[in-house]
Amino acid sequence: MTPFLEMTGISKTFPGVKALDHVDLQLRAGEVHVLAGENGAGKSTLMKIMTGVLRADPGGVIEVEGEPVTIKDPVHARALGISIIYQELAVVNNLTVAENVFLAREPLGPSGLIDRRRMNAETRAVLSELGVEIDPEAMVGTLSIGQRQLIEIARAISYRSKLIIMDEPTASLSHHESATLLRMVRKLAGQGIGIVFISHKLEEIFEIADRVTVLRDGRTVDTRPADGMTRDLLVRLMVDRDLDQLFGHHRSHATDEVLMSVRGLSEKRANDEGVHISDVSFDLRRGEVLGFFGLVGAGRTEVMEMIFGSRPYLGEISISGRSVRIASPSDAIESGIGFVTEDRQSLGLVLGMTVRENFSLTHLSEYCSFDFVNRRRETSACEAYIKTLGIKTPSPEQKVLNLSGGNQQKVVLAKWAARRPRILIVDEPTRGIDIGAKAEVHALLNRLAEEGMSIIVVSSDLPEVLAISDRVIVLKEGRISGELSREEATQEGVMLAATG
Amino acid sequence: QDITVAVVPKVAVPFFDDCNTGAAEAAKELGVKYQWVVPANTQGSTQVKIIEDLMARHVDGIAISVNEPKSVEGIIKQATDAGIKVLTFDSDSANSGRSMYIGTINKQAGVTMGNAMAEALGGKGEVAIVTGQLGASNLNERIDGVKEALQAYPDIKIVATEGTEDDLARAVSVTEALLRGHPNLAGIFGISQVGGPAVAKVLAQQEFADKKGKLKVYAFDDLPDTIKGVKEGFINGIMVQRPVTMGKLAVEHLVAQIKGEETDPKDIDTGVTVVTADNLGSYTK
Amino acid sequence: MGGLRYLLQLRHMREFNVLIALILMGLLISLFTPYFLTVSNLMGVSRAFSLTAIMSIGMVMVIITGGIDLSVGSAMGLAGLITALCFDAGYSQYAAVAAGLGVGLAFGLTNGLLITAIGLPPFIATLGTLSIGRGMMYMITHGVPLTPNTPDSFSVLGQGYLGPVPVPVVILLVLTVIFTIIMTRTRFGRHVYATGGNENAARLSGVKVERVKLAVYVLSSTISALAGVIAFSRYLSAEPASGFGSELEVIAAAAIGGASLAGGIGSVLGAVIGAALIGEIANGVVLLNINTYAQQAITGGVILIAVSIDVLRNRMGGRG
Amino acid sequence: MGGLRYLLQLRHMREFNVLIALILMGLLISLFTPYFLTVSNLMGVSRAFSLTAIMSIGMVMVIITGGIDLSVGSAMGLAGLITALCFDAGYSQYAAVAAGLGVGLAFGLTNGLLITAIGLPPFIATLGTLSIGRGMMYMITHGVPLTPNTPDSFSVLGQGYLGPVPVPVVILLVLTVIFTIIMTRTRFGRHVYATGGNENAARLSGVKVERVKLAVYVLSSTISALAGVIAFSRYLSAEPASGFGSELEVIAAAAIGGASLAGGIGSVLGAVIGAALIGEIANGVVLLNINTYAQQAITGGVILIAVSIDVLRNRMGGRG
Ligand SMILES: Nc1ncnc2c1ncn2[C@@H]1O[C@H](COP(=O)(O)OP(=O)(O)OP(=O)(O)O)[C@@H](O)[C@H]1O
Ligand SMILES: Nc1ncnc2c1ncn2[C@@H]1O[C@H](COP(=O)(O)OP(=O)(O)OP(=O)(O)O)[C@@H](O)[C@H]1O
Ligand SMILES: [Mg+2]
Ligand SMILES: [Mg+2]
Repeated sequence: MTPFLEMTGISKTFPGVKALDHVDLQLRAGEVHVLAGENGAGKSTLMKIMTGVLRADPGGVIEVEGEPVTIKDPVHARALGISIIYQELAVVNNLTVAENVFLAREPLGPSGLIDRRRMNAETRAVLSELGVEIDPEAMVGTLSIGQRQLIEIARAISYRSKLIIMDEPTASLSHHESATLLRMVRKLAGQGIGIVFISHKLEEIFEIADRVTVLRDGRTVDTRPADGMTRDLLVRLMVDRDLDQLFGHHRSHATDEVLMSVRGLSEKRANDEGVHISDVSFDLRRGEVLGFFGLVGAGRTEVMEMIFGSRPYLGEISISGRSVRIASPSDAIESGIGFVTEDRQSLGLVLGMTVRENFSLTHLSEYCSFDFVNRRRETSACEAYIKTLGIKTPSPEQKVLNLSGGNQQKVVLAKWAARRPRILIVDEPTRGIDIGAKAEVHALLNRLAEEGMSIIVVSSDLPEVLAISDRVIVLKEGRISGELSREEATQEGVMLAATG
Repeated sequence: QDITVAVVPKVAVPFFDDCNTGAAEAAKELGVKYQWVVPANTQGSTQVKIIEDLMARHVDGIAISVNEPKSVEGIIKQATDAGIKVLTFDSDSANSGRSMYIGTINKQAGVTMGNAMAEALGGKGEVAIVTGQLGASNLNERIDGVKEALQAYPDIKIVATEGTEDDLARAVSVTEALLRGHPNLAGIFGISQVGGPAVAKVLAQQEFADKKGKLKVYAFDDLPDTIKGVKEGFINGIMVQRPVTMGKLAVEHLVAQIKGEETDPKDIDTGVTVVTADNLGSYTK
Repeated sequence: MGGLRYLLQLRHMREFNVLIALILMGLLISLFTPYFLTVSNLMGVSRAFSLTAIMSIGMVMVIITGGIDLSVGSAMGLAGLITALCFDAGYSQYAAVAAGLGVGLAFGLTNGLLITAIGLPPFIATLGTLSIGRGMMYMITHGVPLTPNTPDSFSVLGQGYLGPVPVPVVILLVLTVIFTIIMTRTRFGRHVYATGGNENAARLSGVKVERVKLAVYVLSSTISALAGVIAFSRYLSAEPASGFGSELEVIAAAAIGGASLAGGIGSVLGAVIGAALIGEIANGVVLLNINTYAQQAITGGVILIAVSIDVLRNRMGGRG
Repeated sequence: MGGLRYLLQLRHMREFNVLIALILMGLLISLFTPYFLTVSNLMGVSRAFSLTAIMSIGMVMVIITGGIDLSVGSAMGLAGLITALCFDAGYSQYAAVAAGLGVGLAFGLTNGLLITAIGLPPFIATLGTLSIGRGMMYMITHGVPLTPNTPDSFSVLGQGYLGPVPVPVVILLVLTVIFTIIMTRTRFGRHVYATGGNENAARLSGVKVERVKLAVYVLSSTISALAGVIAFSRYLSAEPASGFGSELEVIAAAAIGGASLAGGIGSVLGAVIGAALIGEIANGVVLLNINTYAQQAITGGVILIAVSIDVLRNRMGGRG
């Protein structure tokens, strides 16, 4: 049978970067085709070419159902039956959920005006198919990253396309939502719809894939059926290393000294929408890695925003025994706190600035004499981190906008790690990071803890939380619903606290 | 030889269009090259830039209606030193060393206007002043003249002075508000060119029908709508200057100075005419 | 960050706040003068601000897409002038009005194409057409107003009444209703908000962003041209300086009414109320017989205070 | 998609492109008139645009933070006026100049606090202070220019020469160098770009965004006040309308020089060259004896063409 879509000899060159180099890919109807590969391998670029966002270098051929086509833009792609969930969110914050889902194909009533009732009802239907409850009339700007991701998924599904591309759809979802999504994907494939699924999560890949294609440095390494593929083999194909080489063993560096203590943290004013953070209390010890787990929307990010001063709070925070009032992020930073935000594009990075400029923004004064920036020192510090974290960029002078998603994430981590705060909060630190780099990040966090830094890890990736935390706090609907030591913390125990 | 003269008005308004007509005619008759340069705004600095540019162009003579007397002093001296003949018309810069001034004395015109109003009111009543740009010196001189004349009439009270930025729409709404806020208003001075048309249009409205004839109105400049206002009885009189004459004289005297025919120029007062329904058809500019 | 979430929630409330500012200001003025709260004054004030308000309807749509239109004053002035020229040349009133509106269309297409096809920043593109329009008015008039003869039926547009309500105010109300519906209930309106909210996301979703932008500039210019035709019908004199400098006031109206120059946020109703607030203050300072030299300073100060209170109220009353 | 990336890559090139436009325009003008390319004309032109250019240095920093400053003309005018008042009252020239610059400081603090502490949109805040400043000038002068006696040493600022170069041009050059260094080499400059590039991300990285904004508004107003003092020294007359309407030209200079009103992008050098281009065109139309009524239209058209070519050139030459 002819594949639904076939790409042959696709190349793509950016200034200074050869992102794709004669890549071939065949996609069949009804199959789940996983695309894997390390950060910057070219996965997103390939997908953007498939949907007409980018134009491939001359020479390659794309055939849809046997017909050669030149895909002009995403609208054209959709007309050909291809829709996509972008890796970076592409939602409009000032429109409602339903308006986003139906953007550019709003249902019209008999009067020619938008039929809101129908639009809202259909949105609610798609969302409930996904097993999520989000008000179709909520402004998207008021939702959390995970919820926005779900909206994009709902939108792509509602197009009823023949091929749906999902570029890291589960990166900001917790296991619970991911599981629902994977079921959905299976169902769609069962209906004869082709799925391209990009992910860095091994469990998922093996759970869902019919076939796997691995890209490395812009080339196709291999395409194989998922049956007969092992984890070790996949990791070796992706990063050219062995799995057990990757993750070292956890060693705790926690001391008994309480560095920060949080008491009765609550929402400043009653909030009609979303969860109400109430009475969150915990201690953080020097050198400790404290995990925070919860389902999407449990309020973890909100708690961290309160501690970091970007959200008003009630309650008390004390650091080294002294009570502090944190009214702004700069207060928090002065108190020795750092914060890797989950939303890297809108909160973590100045996209128009270079890697170097983003990197040094948190600790620029270290490279300054009399306010003048010593660019040589700044550059060499930046290069050191590029090397440690394996950030794939032609130079520190590249605009972060031009980096792949995972590499952008690494820049956010680097800019905070380099500042060496006493307390580092990382919210979804490995979101979109490949398995090799994830090991690097874990090692980095461990090293920082060893140096005496206290770390709070918020993650929806339960295995990750379990692997690196000394202790796990579980949040449910804005309250602490469980606190488990490393020994007590099992998959089942944590999940029970999060959902039960 | 080739003679080039440039004439620089204050801004693009009908008054100066008439000047241009007179000046262009004279230039044609005398066979000299003629350049008409209108500043984009009424700031002194803009005219300074224009004179600089004209000096760079090596014109032989410049006639200018000055927006701001002091700021052009330096540049006029420089131009004169460079051998360019400079005279002022309509609005003077007395200390600039210009060769002569041709025009009306604005303050005098204001006095004439004030006296005409006082007479029409029989020496008592509330009056208001509607002017144009608050910063325009010629308008301020006219207002000074009006006030000076009214000092002789203690029963005439100036209850308001309003600026309009020479915008008709603004002038109309300001005039409406004036009439509503001062029900006893007996007279309006239209100090700038928008005053006449604005008052005439407001009085033509049904709401103010009872004011017609009772409200005394004096205005400046003979715009078509102002003339129409006089014809229809909304406006009692217009102060009309002689812009065409000014333009003509300016060019004639410049050329005479350049040719060396005129060596000792003297200021010329071109005067104003009070145009009323009686002499509407017979005045000259 | 709370910031964005927060702003978004207010979107629907902003008009309400400005309305309250408008009413309070009215009460304040009438405390000091009996002449403010009369039917004839209120109608007069409405007629006076109706032109700014009409233009602000077009402007707010442009602003919502994240753009700006500095050429509204020129489009207005030139449209009035061309209408007058047509009357002067003896064309029928329909032809004259059509020609005036045609000027708006030409302005809008020029702005829109410079911005979408060539890619000029809106500020530069519309500043260019502002100058060109203004220059053309001077070339045509040489600074002399044009006062052609016009039939009485034409003056109805600017001078007529519907009951006690001046026709320009009626037109304003009709346009407000139409464009409020367009912006809130139609596909086009949603696309305008989407374009300003996140241009890339909108484009990727299939919104024809370029077409949306072109459309708002054409609408803005054409609406301004309509304002110009109404102004001409009201004064029956096409002034060479008509509309000069009005762009700042029109933009201010939209911004006071809650529109954000960053795009994505704003409403037609808010802009109209913003224009009303400015008009009310302008009327107030004359009625209260405030020294003319101080009027501008007071107007500026009052607007600052009104908007500050509005902003602070929102901040306090907002969410936690 | 490509749009943003694209613009960003050009950031460092934009000045270069505008410079080329400037040079080509100069060559074009000198094809038709021998009077353009003379030292005295070029110096005269430079002095004429130097004030706009100086103000554009402050403006471009505000624009890079994503803000706008409409009050520059008022700050300039009022600063000149207060300087004149001080001379009038017999204070020393140092006191007079200090008072003038103090006006700028007051403007800047007011703008900055309205924007950062109260949270007004920059457009509204600076439009308010624009009106207040203008109104204060009328209240002080009652429309009559102030022409106090001043010592000769004071006139050097506006009228003097350093060799063949007018002093205002020297001041412009010095400021250009200083602020180029500040914007490209210092922490403050980096924070200005970061604030405009992504305010939230900058704040979360510890940049004191509010302080940065306050600083750029204070700088912008103070630089404009300096321009006002220079202007007064040049004309020795403080006019009530001085600086009126100059905000659009100053913003245009920054935008022509590559600054994006969305923030994050722009350069001091670009803004200065943008001001030079505008000044050159203004000089050209007079030298070429172009019909005076057409000048404004032609200036607008030429700017549009110059910037369009610049934009198109970039697009072609850009990336694949
Ligand atoms: N516009 C651009 N300009 C320059 N380089 C680019 C651009 N877009 C992508 N790249 C480069 O192309 C390479 C491939 O990027 P791509 O986003 O496809 O990676 P990816 O496989 O999706 O990685 P990730 O897993 O991190 O999402 C990277 O090195 C990236 O830096
Ligand atoms: N300003 C706000 N207004 C309304 N709702 C809000 C606001 N801030 C947060 N919420 C809601 O509060 C809930 C908690 O959000 P938060 O981002 O803290 O959750 P989370 O546990 O970090 O989950 P996620 O994985 O989605 O980030 C969400 O439902 C979100 O929509
Ligand atoms: Mg990717
Ligand atoms: Mg979260």
